[in-house]
Amino acid sequence: MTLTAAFFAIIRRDLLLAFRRRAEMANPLFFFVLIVTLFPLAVGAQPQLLQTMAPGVIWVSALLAALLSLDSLFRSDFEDGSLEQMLLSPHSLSVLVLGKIIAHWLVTGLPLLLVAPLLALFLGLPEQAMGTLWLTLILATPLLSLIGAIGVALTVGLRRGGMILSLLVLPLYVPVLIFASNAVDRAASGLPVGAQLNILLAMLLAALVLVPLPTSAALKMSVN
Amino acid sequence: MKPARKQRLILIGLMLVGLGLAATFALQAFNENLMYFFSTTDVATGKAPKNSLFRLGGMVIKGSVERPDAGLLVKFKLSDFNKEVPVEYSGILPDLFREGQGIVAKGKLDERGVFVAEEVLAKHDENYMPPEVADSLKKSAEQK
Amino acid sequence: MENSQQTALVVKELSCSRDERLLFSGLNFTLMPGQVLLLEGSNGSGKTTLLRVLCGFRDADAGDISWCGDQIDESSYYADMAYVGHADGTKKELTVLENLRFALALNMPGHYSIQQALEKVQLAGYDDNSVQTLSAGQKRRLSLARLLITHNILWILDEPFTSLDRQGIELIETLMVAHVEQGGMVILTSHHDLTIPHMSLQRIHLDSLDS
Amino acid sequence: MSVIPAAVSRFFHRTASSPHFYALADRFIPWLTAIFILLLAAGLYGGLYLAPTDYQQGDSYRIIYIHVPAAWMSLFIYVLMAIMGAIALVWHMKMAEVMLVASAPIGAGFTFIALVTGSLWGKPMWGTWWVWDARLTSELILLFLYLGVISLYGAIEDKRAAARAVSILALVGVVNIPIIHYSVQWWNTLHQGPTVSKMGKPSIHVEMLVPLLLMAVAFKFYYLIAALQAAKLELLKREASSQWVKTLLEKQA
Amino acid sequence: MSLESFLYMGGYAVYVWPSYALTAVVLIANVILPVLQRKQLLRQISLRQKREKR
Repeated sequence: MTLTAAFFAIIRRDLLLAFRRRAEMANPLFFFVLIVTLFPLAVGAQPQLLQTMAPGVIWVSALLAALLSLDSLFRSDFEDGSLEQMLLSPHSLSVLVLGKIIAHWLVTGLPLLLVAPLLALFLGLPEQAMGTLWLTLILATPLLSLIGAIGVALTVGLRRGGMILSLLVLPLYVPVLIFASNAVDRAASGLPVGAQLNILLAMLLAALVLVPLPTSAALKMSVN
Repeated sequence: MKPARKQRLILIGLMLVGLGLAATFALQAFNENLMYFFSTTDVATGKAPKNSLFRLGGMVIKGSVERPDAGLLVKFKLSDFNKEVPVEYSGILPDLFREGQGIVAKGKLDERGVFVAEEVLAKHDENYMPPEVADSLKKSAEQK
Repeated sequence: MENSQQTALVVKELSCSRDERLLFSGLNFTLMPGQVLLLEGSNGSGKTTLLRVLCGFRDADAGDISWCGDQIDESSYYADMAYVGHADGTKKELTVLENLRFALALNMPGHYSIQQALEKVQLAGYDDNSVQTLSAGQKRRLSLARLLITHNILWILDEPFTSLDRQGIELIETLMVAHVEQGGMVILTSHHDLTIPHMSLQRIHLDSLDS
Repeated sequence: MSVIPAAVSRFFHRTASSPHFYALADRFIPWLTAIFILLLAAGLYGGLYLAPTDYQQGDSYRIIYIHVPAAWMSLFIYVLMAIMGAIALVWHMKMAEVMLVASAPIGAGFTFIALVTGSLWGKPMWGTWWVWDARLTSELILLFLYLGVISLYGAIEDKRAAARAVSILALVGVVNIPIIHYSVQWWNTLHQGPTVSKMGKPSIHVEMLVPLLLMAVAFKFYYLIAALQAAKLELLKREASSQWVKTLLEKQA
Repeated sequence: MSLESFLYMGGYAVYVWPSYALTAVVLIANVILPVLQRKQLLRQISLRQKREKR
């Protein structure tokens, strides 16, 4: 079979798996909703305050939800030996890994796109910022899956990799957080956001190209 | 072997295209204003947002600092050598806050067009010299 | 060298240690088409480690492994080999058919169609059963079906007989014989002795290797 | 995969062998220590005693003599770690792995120093212990990157695999450092612009500059000493049961 | 300059001296700890070797 066939087969299989394990897959989404709702409870329900905090709250929650969902990216493949079979495939591991990351985003990132604007509305984010929120989610949630993949690949062989995973991945998420929440913030104040979106797009393209390389190297190390 | 090599070339080509596009977008972004920071000219010409927090940077105009009462309230004017903006702040000012010194203030514009600062941060410059040298520099500047 | 183009797995002066303990050193062997290599040794003697080195999962401390005269990374090795390890490499939420189709997508098609392979491993009719409903022996046979549907010359099998009854063991031996007769090669570890007398069988006993 | 033929890399493996490296480190450390102490003494004397008071910041600026060299070192060591990571990944050189692992705590130490001294300097000068400014934030994240390297190495039991993991992480981190830096940059920076690296003449009085440079060089030597010490420990840990350690112990006994 | 005024650091002593002290602590720790650990490790290894010889 050709490389493209293998690439799409991986995406199809992971989507099918996610569908069969849908209860498990929904957890990060619930987690996301839960964190966002915790903020008004913790800082008080002053509309003014919530409105200023909304972009940051939504993006921090998205980050944490992504972090929670990362573990499912390679864990089951690692445990049932599918990862070994992927390594033995004559096709380029990087491309197969990219397929897995894309499937992961479709399952965990895409739902955020639907839920986040709703929550933003609850937090009182001005409507003029909704479009930007959407755009940042489209551009930046794949980045979360991509960058996270490196961290998971490095820690998947560890019994208690969860803590280390967050230590590895969260610092690398910082630029995504800054540009994405800042873009939403500026949009809420009616300022232009072109620069932020351009940078997010640049980071996304660069990550799509570069991330599979260290990820597959790290997976090879983890299978060892 | 041949098709594998061709495939590898295609992949490398795609990677280069991706990186090239990424660089283009990044360059594009640097041409636009990224700063979450406004100059006094921006404020005076109405480019700065009303009713939301932002940072305002500028030089404290000499002789503009006044303390209207015995309290902590300080009024001064900031300038970027073009337009001036009045600033109000109540709190303890940092050591480096002096007239003629660059500062950054964080706060909001009120209806009067006065920038009400919540935080004032003094910025020191990158010059290090003994006081005598600074004096002589100043003198030579004045002579010119 | 004329010899270099010949299909063969050549291992030279391979050595490997684990947790500062030398597992084997100076290991040499050559495997030609039609041959079976049986690795023997007590638990912890490095059988699995050797198989993992042969699969490229692990780097050896020293030594060379070549396939058809080239280093394994630079040859068609990964297109020509297949591995069945302790972990099945199948997804328990997916059906038998879905698992096999995925395995096929990752590799090149082999001698048999999925249906033929399922018949050979006596899983015909289980196409739409999800793997978690299968018994341990059936799962094992399913992972062996993967060997039949994909293109490969060299089989690397880690304890293929575990959780199989006598019938299952006979089945695997038949499959191995058929594979070897078609010019294939097999490397396996096993606690059982093989009952395939007329085959060219090499044995390596790992306990006696470490010097 | 690798550009260098296997024979060449094997040659490197042997020449850069553990006992060689260990003996070499032993021979160099006394000299390095002597140079370090000389440079340090000169730098401290020049910086704390000879250098004049700053016209604007008074004596508080004397923190510069540790703050700035430490901040330089924190970046320098990370870049060095990434380079060693690349060498370790491509040529499987053990010494690069060992030096990479040995460097991480030292780099983390310098990052910590830069952060805390910066905070102690910021309080009197800026009026605040901490601001979320570009340099400070990226330095803090750099500290997390160092901690990530250290804890990842500690978590993987097979030290060969651990070294490889850490090499990958160091490389990924070094790509991210400029991105992180620029991402926090445009929250207007309170931190001063670079003083010394400005093209042309530095905007710092020469009597103040010389001790600063002396301290910077002294810290480089310190890094060499500390890294070699840590590398020796790492080598022993890895190869505790090898022959050369046995002979080493016999020699010492 | 007297020692007292040197230690006084123009009023910034509370900021300057702790900076230097902390730096000293961190730098010394980063050299001393590996050395101590190495000594201990060497002792352990030699003990183990003696055990194995018996």
